[in-house]
Amino acid sequence: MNFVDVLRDTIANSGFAILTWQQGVMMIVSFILLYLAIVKKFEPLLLLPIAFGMLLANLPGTGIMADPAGIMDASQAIPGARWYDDGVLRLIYAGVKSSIFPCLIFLGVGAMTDFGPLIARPSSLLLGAAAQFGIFMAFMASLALGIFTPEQAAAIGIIGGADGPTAIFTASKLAPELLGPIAVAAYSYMALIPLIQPPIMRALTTEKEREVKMEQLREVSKAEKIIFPIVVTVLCTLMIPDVAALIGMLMLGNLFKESGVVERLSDTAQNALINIVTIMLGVTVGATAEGAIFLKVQTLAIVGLGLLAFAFATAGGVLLGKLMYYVTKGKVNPLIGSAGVSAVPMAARVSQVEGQKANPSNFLLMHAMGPNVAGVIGSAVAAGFFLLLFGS
Amino acid sequence: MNFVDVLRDTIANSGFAILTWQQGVMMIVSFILLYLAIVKKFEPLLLLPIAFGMLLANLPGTGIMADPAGIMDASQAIPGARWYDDGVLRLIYAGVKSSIFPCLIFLGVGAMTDFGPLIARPSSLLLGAAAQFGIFMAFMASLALGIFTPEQAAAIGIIGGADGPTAIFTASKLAPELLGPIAVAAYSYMALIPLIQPPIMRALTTEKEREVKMEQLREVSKAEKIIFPIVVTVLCTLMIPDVAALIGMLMLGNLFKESGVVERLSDTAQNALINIVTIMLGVTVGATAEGAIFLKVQTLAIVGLGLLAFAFATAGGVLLGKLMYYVTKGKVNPLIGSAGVSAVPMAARVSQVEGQKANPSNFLLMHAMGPNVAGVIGSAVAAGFFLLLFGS
Amino acid sequence: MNFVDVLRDTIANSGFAILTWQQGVMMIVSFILLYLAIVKKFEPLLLLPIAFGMLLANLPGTGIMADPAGIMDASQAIPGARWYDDGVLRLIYAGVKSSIFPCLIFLGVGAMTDFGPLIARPSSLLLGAAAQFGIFMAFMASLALGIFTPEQAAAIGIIGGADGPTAIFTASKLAPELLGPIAVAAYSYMALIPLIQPPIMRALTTEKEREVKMEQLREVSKAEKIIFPIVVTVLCTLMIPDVAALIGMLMLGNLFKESGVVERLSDTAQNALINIVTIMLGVTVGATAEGAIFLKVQTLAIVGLGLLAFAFATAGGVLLGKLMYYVTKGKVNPLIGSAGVSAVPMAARVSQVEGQKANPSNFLLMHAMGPNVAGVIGSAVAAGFFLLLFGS
Amino acid sequence: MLAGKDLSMIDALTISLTGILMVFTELVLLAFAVVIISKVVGAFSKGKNSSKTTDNTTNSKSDAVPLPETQSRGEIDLIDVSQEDAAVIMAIVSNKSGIPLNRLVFNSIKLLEEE
Amino acid sequence: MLAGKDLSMIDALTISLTGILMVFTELVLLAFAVVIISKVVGAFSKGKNSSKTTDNTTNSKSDAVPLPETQSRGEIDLIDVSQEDAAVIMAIVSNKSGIPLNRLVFNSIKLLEEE
Amino acid sequence: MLAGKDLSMIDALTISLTGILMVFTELVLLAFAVVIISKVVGAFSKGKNSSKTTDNTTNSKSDAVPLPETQSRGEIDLIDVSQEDAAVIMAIVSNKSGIPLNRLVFNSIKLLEEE
Ligand code: NA
Ligand code: NA
Ligand code: NA
Repeated sequence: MNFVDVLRDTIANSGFAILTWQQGVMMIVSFILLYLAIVKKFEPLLLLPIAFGMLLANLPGTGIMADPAGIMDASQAIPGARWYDDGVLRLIYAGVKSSIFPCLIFLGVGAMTDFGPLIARPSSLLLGAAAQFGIFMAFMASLALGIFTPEQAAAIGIIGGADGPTAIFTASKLAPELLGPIAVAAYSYMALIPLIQPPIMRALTTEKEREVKMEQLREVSKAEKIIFPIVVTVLCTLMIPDVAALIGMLMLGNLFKESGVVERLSDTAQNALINIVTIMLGVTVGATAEGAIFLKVQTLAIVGLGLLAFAFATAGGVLLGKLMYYVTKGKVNPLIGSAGVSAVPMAARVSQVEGQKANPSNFLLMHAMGPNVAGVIGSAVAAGFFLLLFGS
Repeated sequence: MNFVDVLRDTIANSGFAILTWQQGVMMIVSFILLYLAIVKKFEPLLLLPIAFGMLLANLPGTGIMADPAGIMDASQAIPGARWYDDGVLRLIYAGVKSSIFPCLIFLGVGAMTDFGPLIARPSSLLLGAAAQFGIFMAFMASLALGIFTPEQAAAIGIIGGADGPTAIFTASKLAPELLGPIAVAAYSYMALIPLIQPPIMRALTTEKEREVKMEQLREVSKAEKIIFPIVVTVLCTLMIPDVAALIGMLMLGNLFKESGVVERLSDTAQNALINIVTIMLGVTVGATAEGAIFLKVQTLAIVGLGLLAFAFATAGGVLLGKLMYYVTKGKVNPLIGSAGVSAVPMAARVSQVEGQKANPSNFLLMHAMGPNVAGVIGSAVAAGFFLLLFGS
Repeated sequence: MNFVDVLRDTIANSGFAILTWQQGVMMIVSFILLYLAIVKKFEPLLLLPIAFGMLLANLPGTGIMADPAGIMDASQAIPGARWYDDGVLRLIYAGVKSSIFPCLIFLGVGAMTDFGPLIARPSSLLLGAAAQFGIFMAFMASLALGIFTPEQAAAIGIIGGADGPTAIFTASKLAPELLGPIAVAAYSYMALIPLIQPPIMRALTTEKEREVKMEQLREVSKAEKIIFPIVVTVLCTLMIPDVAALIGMLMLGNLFKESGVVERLSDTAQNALINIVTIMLGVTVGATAEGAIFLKVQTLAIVGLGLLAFAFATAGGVLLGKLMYYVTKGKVNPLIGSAGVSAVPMAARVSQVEGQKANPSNFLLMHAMGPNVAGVIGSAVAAGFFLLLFGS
Repeated sequence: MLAGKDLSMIDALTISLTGILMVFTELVLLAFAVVIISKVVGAFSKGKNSSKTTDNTTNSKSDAVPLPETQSRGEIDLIDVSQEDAAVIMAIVSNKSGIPLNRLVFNSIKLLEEE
Repeated sequence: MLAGKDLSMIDALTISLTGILMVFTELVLLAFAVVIISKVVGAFSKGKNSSKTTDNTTNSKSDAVPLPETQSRGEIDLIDVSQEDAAVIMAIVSNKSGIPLNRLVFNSIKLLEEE
Repeated sequence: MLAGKDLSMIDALTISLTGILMVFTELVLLAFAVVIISKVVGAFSKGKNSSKTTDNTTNSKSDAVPLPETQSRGEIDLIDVSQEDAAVIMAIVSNKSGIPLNRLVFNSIKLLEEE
């Protein structure tokens, strides 16, 4: 062994020597996502960790997502490898694989969500249901393309639910091989809600409809707010058992908040816990997007299908809103329907902005929050339905 | 496949179709516990998560506590199942099964506990010992009933220790099948301390004894407070090695607090960390209470035995307090003895309230805190003794 | 069975009966470390948990670090043992074994680190490189002693990197059997920096050199600070792929901080998350130092080699600083070179203090912060180089 | 149920129709449940004087539209403090004190400069 | 030691007696240890002027009974603030500043209302 | 690469030389990268008026040496408050409000004593 040998071996094992073009492209994709997250502030809380995880996973030779022990994927197993030989990010990814991370994020989301506007106007739930239309449109379109299995099509459809944890929960169970593109598409389009929705909303409504000022919501009592999460858990789970983990954690978080007796748990659920999980989920979900897997025509298709899902979801919500406008003889502003896609709270803000454009004294935010949070429940139900049909 | 088929299959797989009566009863039990936690504020920090976990586990068909991979219970294993096929709550339950969660809760409890009053009056430790009498009474009564194994009887006895983590730690090692009822009984009776103790305290003491004003506690130096947790760890563990994890973590937390040099660790141990663990432990412990397991005559027996344990623990403490009253010629108020059951800090508050009823100028709180925290050590020692005898 | 039998068996199983002299010595060592941590305030955040873990692991008969399931060490496996039969600390130790804990600590460190001074004066990086000289000196000295394998020598060398997580990361991969002494040595010497460095710094510099006032650092723009961690991740990982996890997490944390768009993640990374991990890492790393393993001549050698590593690292930095003093014709104060060992921020403070001794109007702190943080990168690169050579 | 099977486009349509039906059924069910809850709670609380069980009763009279909990009331003078910094400070005070923002009044927030 | 064995009631009694004996032995041992610690620490600190090593020395003279660290001193005017809110605010200030509550004085806590 | 192999002292020296060379190469590379980043960012920001992209521009004129973000400005009267407590309070205010310490002025921090 001499100096030159060691040096040569070191260089031969360096990343420069083994970088593939796919990895190079994915690094560029990760830079673009970092740009969108940091400079354009597109859902940075998730897009930044996802993009960085993507960068790490596509730097060659790191083994940071390797699975020689076959913990997640038995086909990668190398004889003699122990669990601790797996890459750090692969091990942390266990929290995604087991659905623990999406559930804990929903726990925090529940502790941050106010279902008051929904309880004050229960018809909000209908708008939250109509906006799930996009999920099934995208499901059918995915199947029609002929390049996805039914399981994959279902996972792609859930992008239209506009809820990150629900999309990741479903994809990790039905199509783990597509988790990267699905998660990236879901969060990207959620960030793009203010660009995607307004044209559709305006195309489907008249000026007069958009000008409607809605009547003040009634006050909701504390007792109603406490009973609500319990009833939702029972009813949703009885009907679609596969949704228990997601809806259950969402509602437990909400019960923490509304009960008022466990403030320290509520506080931790919506701060330390959700932040820790967000970091770990984001980085490892991003790290699933390895070049060789990501750079396929399928990914491009998912990007297109995701947009289609969001568009039809918006349309579904607005159209039912329009129907309610007629049924109530003009008391409902159809613009609140688009908030039913969830993407809390961006979609509700879009309703507010569009309403104010039509009528500067219009204040739709609170009215749109009802369909907005109903959409979270709606897409969880749709996800549970797919899991019931296609789950193993 | 047609519309009717899919619909029929979906309904056939829904929870409505497969709900058992046991599950229905358990859901009602969970509602009652939620009511007690939220409206009556009975130990809500643990009772609310426990009750919600119980609800989730008894909604049919969710698989949220399923263990097809046999991670916790080899007899449930299904060939070909991977670890990530287990239910979300079952996986999180690993933290209970491994005793990591109870230990981390004790870390936080230690960081919140002030052993100053105990150090100022070391005889408090005797009262903390006497109040463990209930543990052994309940152990013998459990065996006498003839429906429990010695291991189960020991786990039931520890309910009388009035410390949730100690009870869960012991039950998960000696009688995991009874963990649900034991945890629920332990936390419920801790919440009921203000109802259980006063009649016993009054029955066993005279008005004159209850009127005793105790002399001011001396100041305790920082050095004593720092050395104390180290000495307790060494002495307890040398004598009963099985108690190392519990006592060790409790004392490490206390050392964080008293050393004054690791404030950020102390702060995290008693906030973010204990809250995160409390949520996970509470929900999954509650989820072990599945109807088919819970609704047995054994559970009813545990409820009765737990009450017996608390009653005899209280009596044991008060009676030794009475003895100390005579030995010290009236310097010790026997009411502080009942605080030796632990249930920190409720039992000490009960002593305070009862003392003030007898003599409005009486201020027993600080004096009762000594036996109160001594009781935590006392029941951990008793638990260690049982683990030594019956542990595998 | 009678009373005497039970009592005799209990005593026979107590720790008093089975305490070995090695355990006794280690308990005394742990008391000394606790004294240094609490009274002398030597890196208490890690030394206190490490010392307490050492105490717990050396109390006899506790099984708190036992591994009957063979999770970490197949040679300890006992037939029929399940994963949950392992000791609590052994299970938590999985976070060290898998490198997850050191990586998460680096995430928090990154979120607390300001690379501004380094960006303002890129030549700082040279000083951060020169101070890694100690690593290689200690590596060679370790081999020369003839009692260490090359893997062990490399792990010992990294003590000279003066970064706890890097040392633990490397040792857990190359020489897990030496993790205890290496971690203790690394943290102890980091705490002793104010005693180790000044004599070497003064011996290698002249009064005139130490009096040099350096010119004000330019302001660094936000864009530079955001791009920096991304570029470091890419360049370091491409060159030395094995360093991806460490450098990647460090830089992700820094990106959280500098991007300004994910403040809640940055806050959690540098508070709740790093504190939780510090507790668990500290206690379990300390617990690896069991008497029978720790009390060998090797440990004594490691203590000596660690000191040698720190001394040569300091000298390397100062000597390159001296060279820069000549090259720049007196614009660089060589005292900032010693800060290149990292041990952030103590080493930079030592530069400040020594500079002010020579010239009371001297303010070197900011100038020393550049080499100081560069040293973190430098030792991670050196660790990656060793992992590339000796990693399995 | 259908794991691993192939689906025709008719099947896909069937599934989609069933799916959207399920979603609507579930959410309509929830809507009815909410109505029932509200009725029951209302009946109960009327029994024991309704003002006890409602949130924010203090401001229900004075304001036409109750402010959302996340909005503070009144005007505020910002002296050398950006809107964002002020919002942060207000949110902290609200969050830490547990008093909803709509019940707090900030008169002024001032960044101290060198005298 | 006895895992899986059957026990008679005599055995149970034997075990219980041993158990309570162990608990008492252990806690009496600790009591002695505490006494020894206190003596040793007292002897040491007397050597270097005892006032250095004790907590809260400032208020040891003035108060008959030293306040527990979790109790604040003095009276406080609560203006439109509930006892609970006030307690929260005081606890925050104490917790965040690291000054025990018994060394802090709050003169008044006032909820600002609209002018 | 060399896992499990024996090494001579010559090997050790070779490895050490390669190692220190690698460390220097890597860090020199980074130094160049930093220079390039700075140039590029500088060129960009000159285009759109450099004042936008720099931190702390407000105090860049008035101060000879810009204060580090972790240092506050001005004098402060500490009344019955230790230096440490004051530092904690200042750090909290800075941390919580997101305003760097060097932009905040504390006039006085006073520990309230009993009236
Ligand atoms: Na949705
Ligand atoms: Na107890
Ligand atoms: Na270093």
